[in-house]
Amino acid sequence: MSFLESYAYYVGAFGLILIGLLVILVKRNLIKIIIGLSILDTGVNLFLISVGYLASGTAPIFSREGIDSGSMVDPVPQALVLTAIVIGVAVLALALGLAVRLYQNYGTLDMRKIKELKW
Amino acid sequence: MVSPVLLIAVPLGLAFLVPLISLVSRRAAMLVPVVACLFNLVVAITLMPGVLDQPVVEKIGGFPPPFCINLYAGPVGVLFAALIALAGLGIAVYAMAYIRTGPVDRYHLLYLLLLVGATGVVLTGDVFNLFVFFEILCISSYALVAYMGNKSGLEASVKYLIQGAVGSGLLLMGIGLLYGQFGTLNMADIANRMGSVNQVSVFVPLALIISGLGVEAAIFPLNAWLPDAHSSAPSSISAILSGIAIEVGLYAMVRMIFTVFGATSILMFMVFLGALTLLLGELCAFAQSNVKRMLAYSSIGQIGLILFALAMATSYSVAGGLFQLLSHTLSKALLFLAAGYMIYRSGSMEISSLHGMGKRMPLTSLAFTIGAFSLVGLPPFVGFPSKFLIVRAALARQQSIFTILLGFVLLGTLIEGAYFFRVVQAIYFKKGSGETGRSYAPAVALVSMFIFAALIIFVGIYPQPVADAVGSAATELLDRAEYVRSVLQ
Amino acid sequence: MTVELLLGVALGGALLTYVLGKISPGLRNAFALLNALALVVMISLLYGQSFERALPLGFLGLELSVRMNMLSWFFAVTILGIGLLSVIYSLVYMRNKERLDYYYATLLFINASMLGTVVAGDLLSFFVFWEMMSWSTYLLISLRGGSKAIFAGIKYIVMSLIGSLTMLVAIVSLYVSFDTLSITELAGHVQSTTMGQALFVLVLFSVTFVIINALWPFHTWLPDAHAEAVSPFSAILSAVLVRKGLYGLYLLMYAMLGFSMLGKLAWGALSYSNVLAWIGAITIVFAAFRALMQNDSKRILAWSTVGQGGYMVLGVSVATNLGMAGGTFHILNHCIYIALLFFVAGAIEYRTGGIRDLDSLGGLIKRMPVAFVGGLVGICGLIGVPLTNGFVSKWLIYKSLVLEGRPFLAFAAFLGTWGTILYGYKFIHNIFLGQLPDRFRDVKGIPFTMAVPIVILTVLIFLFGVLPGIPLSVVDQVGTYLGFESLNVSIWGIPSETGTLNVVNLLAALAVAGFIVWLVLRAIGRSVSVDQDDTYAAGAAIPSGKYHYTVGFYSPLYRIVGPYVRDFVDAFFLKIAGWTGSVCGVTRKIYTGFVGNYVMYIILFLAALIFVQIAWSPW
Amino acid sequence: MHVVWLFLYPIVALVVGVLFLGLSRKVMARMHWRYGPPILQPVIDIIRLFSQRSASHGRLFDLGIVLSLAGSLIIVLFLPFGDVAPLSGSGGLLVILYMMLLGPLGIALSAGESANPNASIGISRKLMLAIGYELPLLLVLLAFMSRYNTISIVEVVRLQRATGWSIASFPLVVSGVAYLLILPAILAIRPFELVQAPQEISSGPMVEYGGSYLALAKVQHALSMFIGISLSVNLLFGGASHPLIFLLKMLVILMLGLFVNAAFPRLRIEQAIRYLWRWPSLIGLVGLVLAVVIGR
Amino acid sequence: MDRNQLVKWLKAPAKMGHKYSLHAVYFCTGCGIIEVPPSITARWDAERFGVLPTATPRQANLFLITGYVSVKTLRAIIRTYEQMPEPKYTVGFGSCPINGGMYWDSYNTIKHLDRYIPIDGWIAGCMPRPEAIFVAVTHLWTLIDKDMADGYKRYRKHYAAYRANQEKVLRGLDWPPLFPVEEQ
Repeated sequence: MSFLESYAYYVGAFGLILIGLLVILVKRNLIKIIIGLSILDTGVNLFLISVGYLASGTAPIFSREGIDSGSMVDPVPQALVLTAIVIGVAVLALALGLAVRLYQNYGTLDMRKIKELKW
Repeated sequence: MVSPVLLIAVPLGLAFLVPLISLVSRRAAMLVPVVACLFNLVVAITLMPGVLDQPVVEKIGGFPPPFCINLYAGPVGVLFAALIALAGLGIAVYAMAYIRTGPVDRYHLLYLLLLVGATGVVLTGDVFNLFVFFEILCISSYALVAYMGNKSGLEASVKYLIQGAVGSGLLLMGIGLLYGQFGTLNMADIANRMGSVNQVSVFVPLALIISGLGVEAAIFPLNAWLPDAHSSAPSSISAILSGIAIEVGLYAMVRMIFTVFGATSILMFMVFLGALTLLLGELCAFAQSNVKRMLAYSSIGQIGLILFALAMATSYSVAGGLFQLLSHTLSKALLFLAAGYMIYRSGSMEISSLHGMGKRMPLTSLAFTIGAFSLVGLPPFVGFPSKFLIVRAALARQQSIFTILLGFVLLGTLIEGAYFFRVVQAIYFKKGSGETGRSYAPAVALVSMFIFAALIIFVGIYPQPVADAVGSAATELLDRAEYVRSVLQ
Repeated sequence: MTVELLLGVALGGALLTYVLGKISPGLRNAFALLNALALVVMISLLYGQSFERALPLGFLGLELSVRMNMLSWFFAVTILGIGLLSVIYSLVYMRNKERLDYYYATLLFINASMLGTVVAGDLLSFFVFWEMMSWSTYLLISLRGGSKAIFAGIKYIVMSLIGSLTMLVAIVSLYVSFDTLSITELAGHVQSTTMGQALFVLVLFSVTFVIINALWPFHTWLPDAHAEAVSPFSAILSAVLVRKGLYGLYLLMYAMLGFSMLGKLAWGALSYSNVLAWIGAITIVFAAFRALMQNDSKRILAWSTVGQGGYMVLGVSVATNLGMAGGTFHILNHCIYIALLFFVAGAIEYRTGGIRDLDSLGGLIKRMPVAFVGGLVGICGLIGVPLTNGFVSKWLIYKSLVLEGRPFLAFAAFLGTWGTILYGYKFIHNIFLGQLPDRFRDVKGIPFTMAVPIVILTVLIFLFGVLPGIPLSVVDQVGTYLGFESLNVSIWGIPSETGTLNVVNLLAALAVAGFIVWLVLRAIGRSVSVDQDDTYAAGAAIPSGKYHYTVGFYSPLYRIVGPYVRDFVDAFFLKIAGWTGSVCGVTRKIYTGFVGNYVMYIILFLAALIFVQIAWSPW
Repeated sequence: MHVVWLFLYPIVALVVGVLFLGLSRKVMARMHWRYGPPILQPVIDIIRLFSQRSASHGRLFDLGIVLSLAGSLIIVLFLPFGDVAPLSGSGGLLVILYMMLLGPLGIALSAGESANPNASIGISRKLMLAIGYELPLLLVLLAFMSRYNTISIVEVVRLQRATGWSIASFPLVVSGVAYLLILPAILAIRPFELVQAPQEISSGPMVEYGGSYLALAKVQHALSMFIGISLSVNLLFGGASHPLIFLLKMLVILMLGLFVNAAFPRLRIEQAIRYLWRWPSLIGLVGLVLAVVIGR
Repeated sequence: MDRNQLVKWLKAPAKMGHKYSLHAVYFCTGCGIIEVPPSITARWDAERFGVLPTATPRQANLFLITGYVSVKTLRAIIRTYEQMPEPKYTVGFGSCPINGGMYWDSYNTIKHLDRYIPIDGWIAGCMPRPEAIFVAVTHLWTLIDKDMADGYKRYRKHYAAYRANQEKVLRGLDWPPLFPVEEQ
């Protein structure tokens, strides 16, 4: 098994996380920052999934004889990810809602200009 | 025997009842958080004597612990639950009068959710469960910060949200890594297996989790959201954020370090971090002219002090840290509540607008003064015994590095004293401009402030019961083996 | 009669006064007076008793206790006595002022907490009462309002907070080492401690006590605080509160550490008591010259309080029975005359509409004779003119310094006295003598209740000055309690081979001589009374009340010493405070307001955490 | 005998003081190449003053001068005059030092009530001059006290009989020189006659004194002169075993003072303080250090 | 020089004192004052007569007005005279105080000083030599002996008239009357 094969998911996950962080760090537009958050979330979720993922693993159901528990895909991370997605969506929704209100108040979404609270 | 599940389940249920009740009567909806908190307080207090002897491990779904999500109601958990209920009760009473505009029913809903999240965090014995409750806490607080819908509230909320979301991403990643290594999410189980793996590989999740929780706990470089959020939120929310939310974050962090990871090598770093947080918080607070922002920075300083004490990891110091946490909750809540009505009357958050408040709002000013004195650590208020314990713990280490750090910590206290005394003087002795008529805060708000003030003085004079409770809580936090044993027995 | 009851009455009385004030001001005044009086009666019944008793209430597993002995009694009686007089004085002085309920309650509360510090039997309750005293004092200093008073308050509380924090560290370190805080038990344990720890504790404690006693490098809070507080409270501050620092030193140096330990703390000439003595000496001289430069009646008195503290410390640090008696007696004397002087300054302020500037007062002797006599006698006591109480205590201090072979310290003390003469006379002259400005033509004499404390204290100054044996016998018992050998005291003074003092002889001689001279003046000389303004000024009639010539009374001296006696310590502290402020201003700039920076902090923290962990202790 | 001296001694001091005044006027006149008044001229002045009808500015005006004179009268009792020292058992040098306050204090209070600007200036000068010469004087006295290890002046005199005059013994000679340098300031004669300074501030504190008040003030002045000289004789020149010898020694010192008085013009107050705080203080300090170091 | 007449002294010591202890205030108004310094210094030495300059009228009993008196200085002269303790003696020096002298027609000079304060003796001349002062002093002794130097008594007796004269020329005085002035 090559490196890429066994770590492809991890590389992807960390790639997404880093992209997300980069977007949050360098972008000024609130919407883009929120997109960055979303990418970060996705990366984390992908990471969680890949923790429990087994290439060519079976579903974690003893549906027939002879299925070894070692070859099953771990179901717990999937449950976790479901929860995490829900939470992520909630945050996203709240963030977008706030973004709309912020735009109404400030007339801009540039976070460099929204600096009334500082020091 | 009451079950600790009730502490979470009942408020959660009541939370979703709030919109329904408010259809019937808006006044009744206001009472829901009060009822929930009262209930929680009663439950926590009835649980208290029992858990001091033997922690209650509540197994959800009947599985034995490693396989189920369990609640662990030890002295720490119940103490925190009681504290959350108590602070929640006081602030809920206050909010009945204070929150008059906006979607009131949703305020109470979110407020209850926040409390549920906090209670869940302190009671749970499962790492992912902790994350979930943590998110409940965070999301409801994002929303509550923006409750007023004004410019600064929205801005603070967005910033809080972005940082919080990054933090929870890191936390979730840390949890994922933990799961990847141990294949379990149960804290006790992880703790049990901690010795069996390479310590370096454990360190990465530890760092991620500390950073993730540190955002909510507001330790030094991660706390940029706090002054914004605390100063822009409605005062009742500032009080609960300052009094509960960051403390809960700190609890989660300490629980992770002490119980789950047993990471003693990082403690020294945390001690320094605590002292640094304290000093920076106080320095920033000193330069503020906005009273709520000053209080917010002071919260950072207090968190630093608590972290300093907890990270020293002796039974005295942890007890002192927990005591300080309690005293900070009471004092800071009182300060925010008092400041809330003063700001409401004067229409400005500037300290200069509080001049002459001592005559205009005597009782509220008195409450503010008591809170300030307690926070500085003057006897006979509650801040004194906690500070006494911390100083004692630091000196009991008998190492010069701790004595020097203690010197810095006390320097922080001195700065804190300087700015609080300045505000107290402004309230009482500076001549206010404009109206001088005497006015009082609404009766319920005064009642809530009175509760806090009375507690501050009572515990300050007679700290023994609280000292006993925090003493056994400290034992629980420090004794990993006992924790593992009582969960996995 | 128990100490618990005493404390209870004191604390409860303070709270009850506030409550009664909401009902009726008259009731409140009567109750405050009654309470103060009751306390004085109770403390006088406790004379000579000695016991120690645990309080029913513990604190964090520590036993709290109260005790009564000669040392406590001595300080308690000064506190309660001055407290009573101050309340009497306040009745009229504070009339028509705002927030009287608050004023009386806080005043009584301060007295109660001061009482608590002196009867505390363990260091924890000592500390608790000490802190209560600190913050309640802070609450009263700024009562007058106005930027100066507020600045004074903040200056006081910050310095006092420094003191209490260092004391907390010292107390806790004792607790950690010996697991008890009872003073008597600690006294036994401390003997076995190492020199390093003893010094650590001693220095930390001393910082506190030096701050509250306002000795030289930490005196800066006092002039502001005393000058800006209302006069009856200034009297309390100056007369008794400041001297809690000395009580602490007594407790620490003699009751706890004892002589054997103190004797060990020395490296050649640099011993603890030597350093303390030199601090006292510097304080005396510095304060005397600073007081000389002042032009505000209460500020002069405040600086003199600083200076007199130096005398007491000199006496205490000499550590002979003579010096100790001098220091202790000086505490009592100082408390009497400085309270008197603050009352007088307050009376002037009251009648002239708040004027404290010495350049605009003058000639009030005919208008306010009682105040004049009080002020004159008080100043004489302050200077230490023979036949006033201050003379006897200063004599004891000088004598012990000379005989112990400390002539340089004695020199500082003497020089301070001469400074005192200069500013004391200025105080008298610029207020009471000289020309009466026109606007004070109709000034009335001081009201009865304000005159009562003034008269009582005036009489006391004379009484203790002529019959020093009365107070000295008490002082001697204090010394014996602290382990000094008893002093040979007689009612008229101190007999000894190296120089006797007999004050009664002095009085008799002065009285006879004075009588004869007076007779001569009356019998032979004929005199007519002329108006005060009928003076010779090169034949010109001085327009009365139009101008004032006491301005710059000592200006030639100012020109010489002025450049050297600036309060550079104060300037230094203020600079530090300003510097802290700018550091704060810079520090908070890290919260830039841009959310991207904040996220970067999080990531940097994560990186730093990993880096530190790897560099800190690699697994 | 003791009781007799108690009353006689002040009178002797008074007579001697007044005679010294007269003598000094006469001697000064001779030095000025004048004929000069009779030696008893001060007595005539005092008689004249008592017979005049004086103006009083108030009760303190009277009391102050009484206090001043009475104070000066009883200091005399503390100073050994030959073997006579009636009250020296009741207090030593410290008491004398403090009692020397009463004279100026009384005058200052009394003059202060008169509301005369010149009086105020004179008093302020007097006090400033006092702090000027007290600084070296204290150094000198402390050197004596630590050398002889006593604060009793009788003891000092007694010890000098055993060891010789202080001015002739080694460490104390330095202090003695310092003392002689400030003696004119203590006696308030030129160049330190700036308190009264008749040509400038109309005789300063005395400006409002007339008649009997001035008479008493003159007597007080004579007494303070006596005290200053007597103190120096006791401290520096070994006192005396007989009053007559004592008087002789005093006369010598007086003459020394008069020479200085006649030869020098008056200093300004700042010059006076600068002088007093510079050389005499420096020498006094050296003397004190020597006394402490060698005395041990 | 009858200084040694002890019997006389013992009889009236006060008179002796007044005679031989004449402490003088010199009122230096005009050119006459130039003669005073020689008289009190080594050349003539007034002190041997017991005459001593003083700085303040309170200490003095001899008032010497040396020179012309302008209206402005009259005010100071009256003030000074009234502040001298009794008994007190006044001597006018030179012709100006007597009758105005060379300023006889000046609008601003007092011609007859004795209309405003009582004068016990005059020294005539323009100007008199210092010896004249001593002549005046010895003459004054005689007058004192005979109780004829009674200017201060006259002043008291006729105070109302003096005060009226003073007020007339000075247009009001800014100090209260020395003696009670009854309505005449």
